[in-house]
Amino acid sequence: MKSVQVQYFALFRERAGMSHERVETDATTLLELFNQLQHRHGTADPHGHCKVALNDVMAEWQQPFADGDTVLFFPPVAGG
Amino acid sequence: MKSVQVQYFALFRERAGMSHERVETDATTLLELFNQLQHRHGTADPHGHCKVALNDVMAEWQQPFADGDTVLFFPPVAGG
Amino acid sequence: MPADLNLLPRMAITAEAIDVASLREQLFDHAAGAFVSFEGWVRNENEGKSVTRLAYEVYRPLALSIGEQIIDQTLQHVGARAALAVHREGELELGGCAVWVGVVSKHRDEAFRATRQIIDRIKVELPIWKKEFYADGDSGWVNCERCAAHGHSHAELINPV
Amino acid sequence: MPADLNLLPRMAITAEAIDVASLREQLFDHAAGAFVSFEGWVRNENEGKSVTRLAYEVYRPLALSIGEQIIDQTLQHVGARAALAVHREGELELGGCAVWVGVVSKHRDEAFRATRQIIDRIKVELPIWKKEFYADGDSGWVNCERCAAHGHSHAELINPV
Repeated sequence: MKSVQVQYFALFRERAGMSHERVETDATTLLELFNQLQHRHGTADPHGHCKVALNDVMAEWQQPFADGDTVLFFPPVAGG
Repeated sequence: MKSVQVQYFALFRERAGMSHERVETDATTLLELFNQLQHRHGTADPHGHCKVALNDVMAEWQQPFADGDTVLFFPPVAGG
Repeated sequence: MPADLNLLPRMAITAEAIDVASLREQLFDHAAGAFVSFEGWVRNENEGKSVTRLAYEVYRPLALSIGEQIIDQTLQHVGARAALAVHREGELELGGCAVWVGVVSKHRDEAFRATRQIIDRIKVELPIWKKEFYADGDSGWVNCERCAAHGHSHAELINPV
Repeated sequence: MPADLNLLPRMAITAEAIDVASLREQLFDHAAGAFVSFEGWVRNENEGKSVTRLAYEVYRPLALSIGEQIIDQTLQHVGARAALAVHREGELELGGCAVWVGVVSKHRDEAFRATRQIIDRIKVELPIWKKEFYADGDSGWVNCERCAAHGHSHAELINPV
Protein backbone atom coordinates (compact mmCIF):
# COMPACT_ATOMS: atom_id res chain seq x y z
CA MET A 1 0.00 0.00 0.00
CA LYS A 2 1.11 3.53 -0.86
CA SER A 3 0.09 6.70 0.85
CA VAL A 4 -0.44 9.71 -1.47
CA GLN A 5 -1.76 13.24 -1.18
CA VAL A 6 -4.68 13.78 -3.61
CA GLN A 7 -5.90 17.26 -4.62
CA TYR A 8 -9.26 18.00 -6.25
CA PHE A 9 -10.03 21.14 -8.28
CA ALA A 10 -13.14 23.04 -9.38
CA LEU A 11 -15.99 20.60 -10.09
CA PHE A 12 -14.05 17.71 -8.54
CA ARG A 13 -13.43 19.76 -5.38
CA GLU A 14 -17.11 20.64 -5.10
CA ARG A 15 -18.24 17.05 -5.67
CA ALA A 16 -15.69 15.64 -3.22
CA GLY A 17 -16.56 18.28 -0.66
CA MET A 18 -12.84 18.74 -0.02
CA SER A 19 -9.81 20.19 -1.76
CA HIS A 20 -7.39 17.43 -0.73
CA GLU A 21 -7.08 14.22 1.24
CA ARG A 22 -4.51 11.56 2.08
CA VAL A 23 -5.30 8.25 0.38
CA GLU A 24 -3.98 4.74 1.09
CA THR A 25 -4.07 2.79 -2.17
CA ASP A 26 -2.88 -0.35 -3.96
CA ALA A 27 -3.36 1.28 -7.38
CA THR A 28 -0.33 1.11 -9.67
CA THR A 29 -1.23 3.77 -12.26
CA LEU A 30 -2.77 7.21 -11.94
CA LEU A 31 -5.78 5.94 -13.93
CA GLU A 32 -6.38 3.18 -11.39
CA LEU A 33 -6.16 5.70 -8.56
CA PHE A 34 -8.61 8.00 -10.38
CA ASN A 35 -11.07 5.14 -10.83
CA GLN A 36 -10.79 4.07 -7.17
CA LEU A 37 -11.78 7.63 -6.20
CA GLN A 38 -14.83 7.87 -8.47
CA HIS A 39 -17.05 8.19 -5.35
CA ARG A 40 -15.22 11.49 -4.70
CA HIS A 41 -14.92 13.20 -8.11
CA GLY A 42 -17.90 11.50 -9.77
CA THR A 43 -16.36 10.88 -13.20
CA ALA A 44 -16.28 7.43 -14.79
CA ASP A 45 -13.70 8.01 -17.53
CA PRO A 46 -11.10 10.82 -17.52
CA HIS A 47 -9.81 10.24 -21.06
CA GLY A 48 -9.95 13.26 -23.34
CA HIS A 49 -11.62 15.34 -20.67
CA CYS A 50 -9.61 15.42 -17.51
CA LYS A 51 -5.92 15.76 -16.75
CA VAL A 52 -3.61 14.58 -14.03
CA ALA A 53 -0.43 16.00 -12.57
CA LEU A 54 2.14 14.29 -10.38
CA ASN A 55 4.19 16.47 -8.01
CA ASP A 56 3.37 19.63 -10.01
CA VAL A 57 4.28 18.12 -13.39
CA MET A 58 1.66 17.14 -15.98
CA ALA A 59 1.46 13.33 -16.17
CA GLU A 60 -0.01 10.52 -18.28
CA TRP A 61 -2.92 8.43 -17.00
CA GLN A 62 -0.93 5.21 -17.44
CA GLN A 63 1.98 6.56 -15.41
CA PRO A 64 2.90 4.85 -12.11
CA PHE A 65 3.36 6.78 -8.89
CA ALA A 66 5.19 6.27 -5.62
CA ASP A 67 4.51 6.41 -1.91
CA GLY A 68 4.54 10.03 -0.75
CA ASP A 69 3.65 11.52 -4.15
CA THR A 70 1.12 14.33 -4.61
CA VAL A 71 -1.53 13.67 -7.27
CA LEU A 72 -3.64 16.48 -8.77
CA PHE A 73 -6.91 15.67 -10.54
CA PHE A 74 -8.03 18.37 -13.03
CA PRO A 75 -11.53 18.44 -14.52
CA PRO A 76 -11.78 19.98 -18.06
CA VAL A 77 -10.14 23.40 -18.00
CA ALA A 78 -11.68 26.62 -19.32
CA GLY A 79 -9.34 29.58 -19.14
CA GLY A 80 -9.90 32.93 -20.81
CA MET B 1 -9.07 72.19 -74.16
CA LYS B 2 -10.11 71.45 -70.59
CA SER B 3 -8.95 73.21 -67.47
CA VAL B 4 -8.43 70.96 -64.43
CA GLN B 5 -7.00 71.31 -60.94
CA VAL B 6 -4.15 68.80 -60.38
CA GLN B 7 -2.86 67.86 -56.91
CA TYR B 8 0.49 66.17 -56.22
CA PHE B 9 1.29 64.21 -53.05
CA ALA B 10 4.42 63.10 -51.19
CA LEU B 11 7.19 62.22 -53.68
CA PHE B 12 5.18 63.76 -56.56
CA ARG B 13 4.70 66.98 -54.60
CA GLU B 14 8.42 67.20 -53.82
CA ARG B 15 9.45 66.51 -57.41
CA ALA B 16 6.93 68.97 -58.83
CA GLY B 17 7.94 71.56 -56.28
CA MET B 18 4.25 72.34 -55.76
CA SER B 19 1.20 70.72 -54.17
CA HIS B 20 -1.26 71.73 -56.90
CA GLU B 21 -1.59 73.61 -60.16
CA ARG B 22 -4.21 74.47 -62.76
CA VAL B 23 -3.55 72.62 -66.05
CA GLU B 24 -4.94 73.28 -69.54
CA THR B 25 -5.00 69.96 -71.39
CA ASP B 26 -6.32 68.12 -74.46
CA ALA B 27 -5.88 64.73 -72.72
CA THR B 28 -8.99 62.54 -72.77
CA THR B 29 -8.06 59.99 -70.04
CA LEU B 30 -6.42 60.34 -66.64
CA LEU B 31 -3.51 58.26 -67.94
CA GLU B 32 -2.92 60.70 -70.80
CA LEU B 33 -2.99 63.59 -68.35
CA PHE B 34 -0.52 61.79 -66.07
CA ASN B 35 1.85 61.18 -68.97
CA GLN B 36 1.62 64.81 -70.13
CA LEU B 37 2.74 65.86 -66.64
CA GLN B 38 5.73 63.53 -66.39
CA HIS B 39 8.04 66.56 -66.21
CA ARG B 40 6.30 67.39 -62.92
CA HIS B 41 5.96 64.01 -61.10
CA GLY B 42 8.85 62.24 -62.83
CA THR B 43 7.21 58.85 -63.30
CA ALA B 44 6.99 57.13 -66.69
CA ASP B 45 4.35 54.50 -65.96
CA PRO B 46 1.85 54.67 -63.10
CA HIS B 47 0.44 51.15 -63.53
CA GLY B 48 0.62 48.95 -60.47
CA HIS B 49 2.41 51.64 -58.52
CA CYS B 50 0.46 54.84 -58.45
CA LYS B 51 -3.20 55.70 -58.05
CA VAL B 52 -5.44 58.45 -59.26
CA ALA B 53 -8.57 60.03 -57.79
CA LEU B 54 -11.10 62.23 -59.52
CA ASN B 55 -13.02 64.74 -57.37
CA ASP B 56 -12.19 62.81 -54.16
CA VAL B 57 -13.25 59.40 -55.53
CA MET B 58 -10.71 56.72 -56.51
CA ALA B 59 -10.63 56.41 -60.30
CA GLU B 60 -9.28 54.20 -63.10
CA TRP B 61 -6.39 55.33 -65.28
CA GLN B 62 -8.48 54.87 -68.46
CA GLN B 63 -11.29 57.00 -67.08
CA PRO B 64 -12.17 60.27 -68.86
CA PHE B 65 -12.50 63.57 -67.02
CA ALA B 66 -14.26 66.88 -67.58
CA ASP B 67 -13.45 70.57 -67.58
CA GLY B 68 -13.36 71.82 -64.00
CA ASP B 69 -12.54 68.44 -62.42
CA THR B 70 -9.96 67.99 -59.66
CA VAL B 71 -7.39 65.23 -60.31
CA LEU B 72 -5.25 63.75 -57.50
CA PHE B 73 -2.05 61.86 -58.35
CA PHE B 74 -0.92 59.44 -55.63
CA PRO B 75 2.55 57.84 -55.57
CA PRO B 76 2.76 54.37 -53.95
CA VAL B 77 1.20 54.57 -50.49
CA ALA B 78 2.79 53.30 -47.26
CA GLY B 79 0.51 53.61 -44.26
CA GLY B 80 1.13 52.05 -40.87
CA MET C 1 15.46 36.97 -32.26
CA PRO C 2 17.20 39.19 -29.75
CA ALA C 3 15.66 39.27 -26.30
CA ASP C 4 16.48 42.84 -25.30
CA LEU C 5 13.61 43.10 -22.85
CA ASN C 6 14.10 41.46 -19.49
CA LEU C 7 10.51 40.46 -18.84
CA LEU C 8 10.77 37.22 -16.85
CA PRO C 9 8.43 35.99 -15.55
CA ARG C 10 6.21 36.55 -18.58
CA MET C 11 3.13 34.70 -17.31
CA ALA C 12 1.26 36.07 -14.30
CA ILE C 13 -1.90 35.21 -12.35
CA THR C 14 -3.58 38.03 -10.45
CA ALA C 15 -6.57 38.54 -8.18
CA GLU C 16 -6.52 42.29 -9.00
CA ALA C 17 -7.81 44.11 -12.09
CA ILE C 18 -5.39 43.68 -15.00
CA ASP C 19 -3.48 46.90 -15.69
CA VAL C 20 -3.32 46.82 -19.49
CA ALA C 21 -1.56 50.18 -19.81
CA SER C 22 1.32 49.03 -17.61
CA LEU C 23 1.64 45.71 -19.46
CA ARG C 24 1.76 47.50 -22.82
CA GLU C 25 4.50 49.82 -21.55
CA GLN C 26 6.61 46.87 -20.41
CA LEU C 27 6.73 45.78 -24.06
CA PHE C 28 7.95 49.13 -25.45
CA ASP C 29 10.84 48.29 -27.78
CA HIS C 30 12.41 50.49 -30.46
CA ALA C 31 13.24 47.44 -32.56
CA ALA C 32 9.56 46.38 -32.67
CA GLY C 33 7.29 47.67 -35.43
CA ALA C 34 4.18 45.76 -34.37
CA PHE C 35 2.27 45.26 -31.14
CA VAL C 36 -0.79 42.99 -30.94
CA SER C 37 -2.85 42.43 -27.81
CA PHE C 38 -5.77 40.17 -27.00
CA GLU C 39 -8.20 40.57 -24.13
CA GLY C 40 -10.90 38.15 -23.00
CA TRP C 41 -13.83 40.04 -21.47
CA VAL C 42 -16.67 38.64 -19.32
CA ARG C 43 -19.61 38.41 -21.73
CA ASN C 44 -23.24 38.71 -20.68
CA GLU C 45 -24.27 35.49 -22.44
CA ASN C 46 -22.93 31.97 -22.99
CA GLU C 47 -24.65 29.19 -24.91
CA GLY C 48 -28.00 30.93 -24.65
CA LYS C 49 -27.85 31.60 -20.90
CA SER C 50 -27.71 35.08 -19.40
CA VAL C 51 -24.48 35.43 -17.40
CA THR C 52 -24.27 37.86 -14.47
CA ARG C 53 -20.71 37.24 -13.23
CA LEU C 54 -18.06 34.55 -13.09
CA ALA C 55 -15.25 33.16 -11.00
CA TYR C 56 -11.94 31.61 -11.99
CA GLU C 57 -10.20 28.93 -9.98
CA VAL C 58 -6.48 28.65 -10.79
CA TYR C 59 -3.84 26.18 -9.72
CA ARG C 60 -1.05 28.72 -9.69
CA PRO C 61 2.15 26.60 -9.68
CA LEU C 62 1.27 24.78 -12.90
CA ALA C 63 -0.61 27.69 -14.53
CA LEU C 64 2.54 29.78 -14.19
CA SER C 65 5.01 27.15 -15.37
CA ILE C 66 2.87 26.00 -18.31
CA GLY C 67 2.12 29.60 -19.31
CA GLU C 68 5.82 30.44 -19.26
CA GLN C 69 6.55 27.41 -21.43
CA ILE C 70 3.80 28.35 -23.93
CA ILE C 71 5.19 31.89 -24.31
CA ASP C 72 8.73 30.63 -24.65
CA GLN C 73 7.85 28.04 -27.30
CA THR C 74 5.66 30.48 -29.23
CA LEU C 75 8.28 33.24 -29.36
CA GLN C 76 10.88 30.81 -30.64
CA HIS C 77 8.53 29.10 -33.09
CA VAL C 78 6.97 32.25 -34.55
CA GLY C 79 10.01 34.50 -34.24
CA ALA C 80 8.41 37.35 -32.30
CA ARG C 81 10.48 39.57 -30.01
CA ALA C 82 8.65 39.46 -26.65
CA ALA C 83 5.33 38.59 -25.02
CA LEU C 84 3.49 38.90 -21.73
CA ALA C 85 0.31 37.23 -20.48
CA VAL C 86 -1.85 37.68 -17.39
CA HIS C 87 -4.89 35.70 -16.25
CA ARG C 88 -7.31 36.69 -13.50
CA GLU C 89 -8.41 34.47 -10.65
CA GLY C 90 -11.40 34.95 -8.37
CA GLU C 91 -14.64 36.78 -9.14
CA LEU C 92 -15.18 39.05 -12.14
CA GLU C 93 -18.08 41.29 -13.09
CA LEU C 94 -19.54 41.68 -16.59
CA GLY C 95 -17.09 43.45 -18.90
CA GLY C 96 -14.11 42.57 -16.71
CA CYS C 97 -10.84 41.62 -18.36
CA ALA C 98 -10.23 37.93 -17.61
CA VAL C 99 -7.07 37.45 -19.64
CA TRP C 100 -4.57 39.69 -21.47
CA VAL C 101 -1.91 38.64 -23.98
CA GLY C 102 0.49 41.07 -25.69
CA VAL C 103 3.22 40.42 -28.25
CA VAL C 104 5.74 42.68 -29.98
CA SER C 105 7.60 41.76 -33.16
CA LYS C 106 9.52 43.37 -35.96
CA HIS C 107 6.70 42.88 -38.48
CA ARG C 108 2.99 42.42 -37.84
CA ASP C 109 2.49 38.86 -39.07
CA GLU C 110 4.59 37.44 -36.24
CA ALA C 111 2.76 39.45 -33.57
CA PHE C 112 -0.66 38.35 -34.82
CA ARG C 113 0.34 34.70 -35.03
CA ALA C 114 2.08 34.61 -31.66
CA THR C 115 -0.79 36.34 -29.84
CA ARG C 116 -3.26 33.89 -31.33
CA GLN C 117 -1.14 30.85 -30.48
CA ILE C 118 -0.57 31.97 -26.91
CA ILE C 119 -4.24 32.62 -26.13
CA ASP C 120 -5.34 29.43 -27.90
CA ARG C 121 -2.98 27.39 -25.75
CA ILE C 122 -3.69 29.28 -22.51
CA LYS C 123 -7.36 28.43 -22.90
CA VAL C 124 -6.83 24.68 -23.14
CA GLU C 125 -3.55 23.93 -21.35
CA LEU C 126 -3.53 25.99 -18.15
CA PRO C 127 -5.18 24.52 -15.03
CA ILE C 128 -7.85 27.23 -14.86
CA TRP C 129 -11.57 26.64 -14.36
CA LYS C 130 -14.40 29.05 -15.02
CA LYS C 131 -17.63 29.01 -13.05
CA GLU C 132 -20.47 31.01 -14.56
CA PHE C 133 -23.32 32.47 -12.53
CA TYR C 134 -26.59 32.90 -14.45
CA ALA C 135 -29.49 35.32 -14.21
CA ASP C 136 -31.83 32.42 -13.30
CA GLY C 137 -29.77 31.70 -10.16
CA ASP C 138 -28.00 28.64 -11.57
CA SER C 139 -24.25 28.32 -11.83
CA GLY C 140 -21.95 25.91 -13.62
CA TRP C 141 -18.38 25.03 -14.49
CA VAL C 142 -17.63 25.72 -18.14
CA ASN C 143 -16.05 22.96 -20.14
CA CYS C 144 -12.83 23.28 -21.99
CA GLU C 145 -13.01 24.50 -25.56
CA ARG C 146 -11.04 21.57 -26.89
CA CYS C 147 -13.67 19.13 -25.62
CA ALA C 148 -16.44 21.25 -27.12
CA ALA C 149 -14.61 21.34 -30.45
CA HIS C 150 -14.33 17.55 -30.45
CA GLY C 151 -18.09 17.27 -30.00
CA HIS C 152 -17.96 15.32 -26.76
CA SER C 153 -21.04 15.29 -24.63
CA HIS C 154 -20.42 16.83 -21.23
CA ALA C 155 -23.95 16.98 -19.93
CA GLU C 156 -22.84 15.73 -16.54
CA LEU C 157 -20.21 18.42 -16.29
CA ILE C 158 -22.09 21.53 -17.36
CA ASN C 159 -24.98 20.91 -15.00
CA PRO C 160 -24.83 23.08 -11.93
CA VAL C 161 -23.52 21.22 -8.92
CA MET D 1 -24.35 41.44 -35.83
CA PRO D 2 -25.98 44.01 -33.59
CA ALA D 3 -24.36 47.43 -33.62
CA ASP D 4 -25.02 48.55 -30.06
CA LEU D 5 -22.10 50.95 -30.00
CA ASN D 6 -22.56 54.28 -31.72
CA LEU D 7 -18.99 54.79 -32.87
CA LEU D 8 -19.29 56.70 -36.17
CA PRO D 9 -16.95 57.89 -37.50
CA ARG D 10 -14.78 54.81 -36.91
CA MET D 11 -11.74 55.95 -38.87
CA ALA D 12 -9.74 58.94 -37.66
CA ILE D 13 -6.57 60.79 -38.66
CA THR D 14 -4.77 62.73 -35.95
CA ALA D 15 -1.70 64.93 -35.60
CA GLU D 16 -1.67 64.25 -31.83
CA ALA D 17 -0.39 61.18 -29.95
CA ILE D 18 -2.90 58.32 -30.22
CA ASP D 19 -4.76 57.80 -26.92
CA VAL D 20 -5.00 54.01 -26.87
CA ALA D 21 -6.69 53.84 -23.45
CA SER D 22 -9.53 56.06 -24.61
CA LEU D 23 -10.00 54.12 -27.85
CA ARG D 24 -10.16 50.82 -25.94
CA GLU D 25 -12.80 52.24 -23.59
CA GLN D 26 -14.95 53.33 -26.52
CA LEU D 27 -15.20 49.67 -27.49
CA PHE D 28 -16.37 48.42 -24.07
CA ASP D 29 -19.35 46.14 -24.76
CA HIS D 30 -20.92 43.57 -22.42
CA ALA D 31 -21.88 41.41 -25.38
CA ALA D 32 -18.24 41.16 -26.52
CA GLY D 33 -16.01 38.39 -25.20
CA ALA D 34 -12.93 39.30 -27.23
CA PHE D 35 -10.93 42.46 -27.90
CA VAL D 36 -7.94 42.50 -30.25
CA SER D 37 -5.82 45.55 -30.95
CA PHE D 38 -2.95 46.22 -33.32
CA GLU D 39 -0.43 49.03 -33.09
CA GLY D 40 2.23 50.01 -35.59
CA TRP D 41 5.26 51.51 -33.86
CA VAL D 42 8.10 53.54 -35.38
CA ARG D 43 10.97 51.04 -35.61
CA ASN D 44 14.64 52.02 -35.45
CA GLU D 45 15.54 50.13 -38.63
CA ASN D 46 14.09 49.49 -42.10
CA GLU D 47 15.68 47.43 -44.86
CA GLY D 48 19.07 47.66 -43.20
CA LYS D 49 19.03 51.43 -42.67
CA SER D 50 19.04 53.04 -39.22
CA VAL D 51 15.86 55.14 -38.86
CA THR D 52 15.80 58.15 -36.52
CA ARG D 53 12.25 59.48 -37.08
CA LEU D 54 9.55 59.60 -39.72
CA ALA D 55 6.76 61.73 -41.08
CA TYR D 56 3.38 60.77 -42.51
CA GLU D 57 1.61 62.75 -45.21
CA VAL D 58 -2.12 62.02 -45.38
CA TYR D 59 -4.81 63.08 -47.81
CA ARG D 60 -7.54 63.26 -45.18
CA PRO D 61 -10.78 63.29 -47.23
CA LEU D 62 -10.03 59.98 -48.97
CA ALA D 63 -8.13 58.41 -46.06
CA LEU D 64 -11.20 58.89 -43.87
CA SER D 65 -13.78 57.69 -46.42
CA ILE D 66 -11.74 54.66 -47.54
CA GLY D 67 -10.93 53.76 -43.91
CA GLU D 68 -14.60 53.93 -42.98
CA GLN D 69 -15.46 51.68 -45.92
CA ILE D 70 -12.75 49.15 -44.98
CA ILE D 71 -14.05 48.93 -41.40
CA ASP D 72 -17.65 48.64 -42.55
CA GLN D 73 -16.88 45.89 -45.07
CA THR D 74 -14.68 43.99 -42.63
CA LEU D 75 -17.22 44.00 -39.79
CA GLN D 76 -19.92 42.72 -42.12
CA HIS D 77 -17.67 40.17 -43.80
CA VAL D 78 -16.09 38.76 -40.65
CA GLY D 79 -19.06 39.21 -38.33
CA ALA D 80 -17.33 41.21 -35.60
CA ARG D 81 -19.27 43.64 -33.40
CA ALA D 82 -17.38 46.93 -33.66
CA ALA D 83 -14.04 48.43 -34.67
CA LEU D 84 -12.09 51.70 -34.52
CA ALA D 85 -8.94 52.79 -36.32
CA VAL D 86 -6.69 55.85 -36.03
CA HIS D 87 -3.68 56.84 -38.13
CA ARG D 88 -1.16 59.55 -37.28
CA GLU D 89 -0.05 62.31 -39.61
CA GLY D 90 3.01 64.52 -39.28
CA GLU D 91 6.27 63.73 -37.53
CA LEU D 92 6.80 60.78 -35.18
CA GLU D 93 9.75 59.82 -32.99
CA LEU D 94 11.12 56.28 -32.52
CA GLY D 95 8.65 54.11 -30.61
CA GLY D 96 5.74 56.36 -31.48
CA CYS D 97 2.38 54.75 -32.29
CA ALA D 98 1.70 55.40 -35.99
CA VAL D 99 -1.54 53.44 -36.32
CA TRP D 100 -4.00 51.75 -33.95
CA VAL D 101 -6.77 49.28 -34.84
CA GLY D 102 -9.13 47.72 -32.30
CA VAL D 103 -11.96 45.22 -32.79
CA VAL D 104 -14.46 43.63 -30.40
CA SER D 105 -16.42 40.48 -31.19
CA LYS D 106 -18.37 37.78 -29.41
CA HIS D 107 -15.62 35.17 -29.90
CA ARG D 108 -11.91 35.71 -30.50
CA ASP D 109 -11.56 34.34 -34.00
CA GLU D 110 -13.62 37.17 -35.49
CA ALA D 111 -11.68 39.86 -33.60
CA PHE D 112 -8.31 38.48 -34.74
CA ARG D 113 -9.41 38.18 -38.37
CA ALA D 114 -11.07 41.58 -38.52
CA THR D 115 -8.11 43.39 -36.92
CA ARG D 116 -5.74 41.76 -39.38
CA GLN D 117 -7.92 42.55 -42.41
CA ILE D 118 -8.36 46.18 -41.39
CA ILE D 119 -4.65 46.89 -40.85
CA ASP D 120 -3.69 44.98 -44.01
CA ARG D 121 -6.06 47.12 -46.07
CA ILE D 122 -5.19 50.41 -44.30
CA LYS D 123 -1.56 49.89 -45.23
CA VAL D 124 -2.21 49.56 -48.95
CA GLU D 125 -5.46 51.38 -49.67
CA LEU D 126 -5.35 54.65 -47.72
CA PRO D 127 -3.65 57.67 -49.34
CA ILE D 128 -0.91 57.86 -46.70
CA TRP D 129 2.79 58.25 -47.41
CA LYS D 130 5.68 57.58 -45.05
CA LYS D 131 8.96 59.47 -45.24
CA GLU D 132 11.81 57.95 -43.27
CA PHE D 133 14.77 59.94 -41.95
CA TYR D 134 17.98 57.95 -41.54
CA ALA D 135 20.96 58.19 -39.22
CA ASP D 136 23.23 58.94 -42.19
CA GLY D 137 21.26 62.10 -42.97
CA ASP D 138 19.36 60.66 -45.94
CA SER D 139 15.61 60.49 -46.13
CA GLY D 140 13.20 58.69 -48.43
CA TRP D 141 9.57 57.90 -49.17
CA VAL D 142 8.74 54.29 -48.34
CA ASN D 143 7.03 52.28 -51.03
CA CYS D 144 3.77 50.54 -50.56
CA GLU D 145 3.91 47.02 -49.22
CA ARG D 146 1.83 45.66 -52.09
CA CYS D 147 4.40 46.80 -54.62
CA ALA D 148 7.21 45.32 -52.55
CA ALA D 149 5.32 42.03 -52.34
CA HIS D 150 4.96 41.99 -56.14
CA GLY D 151 8.70 42.32 -56.49
CA HIS D 152 8.61 45.50 -58.56
CA SER D 153 11.72 47.54 -58.75
CA HIS D 154 11.21 50.99 -57.26
CA ALA D 155 14.77 52.18 -57.21
CA GLU D 156 13.72 55.56 -58.55
CA LEU D 157 11.16 55.95 -55.81
CA ILE D 158 13.09 54.99 -52.69
CA ASN D 159 16.02 57.23 -53.49
CA PRO D 160 16.03 60.39 -51.45
CA VAL D 161 14.67 63.35 -53.37
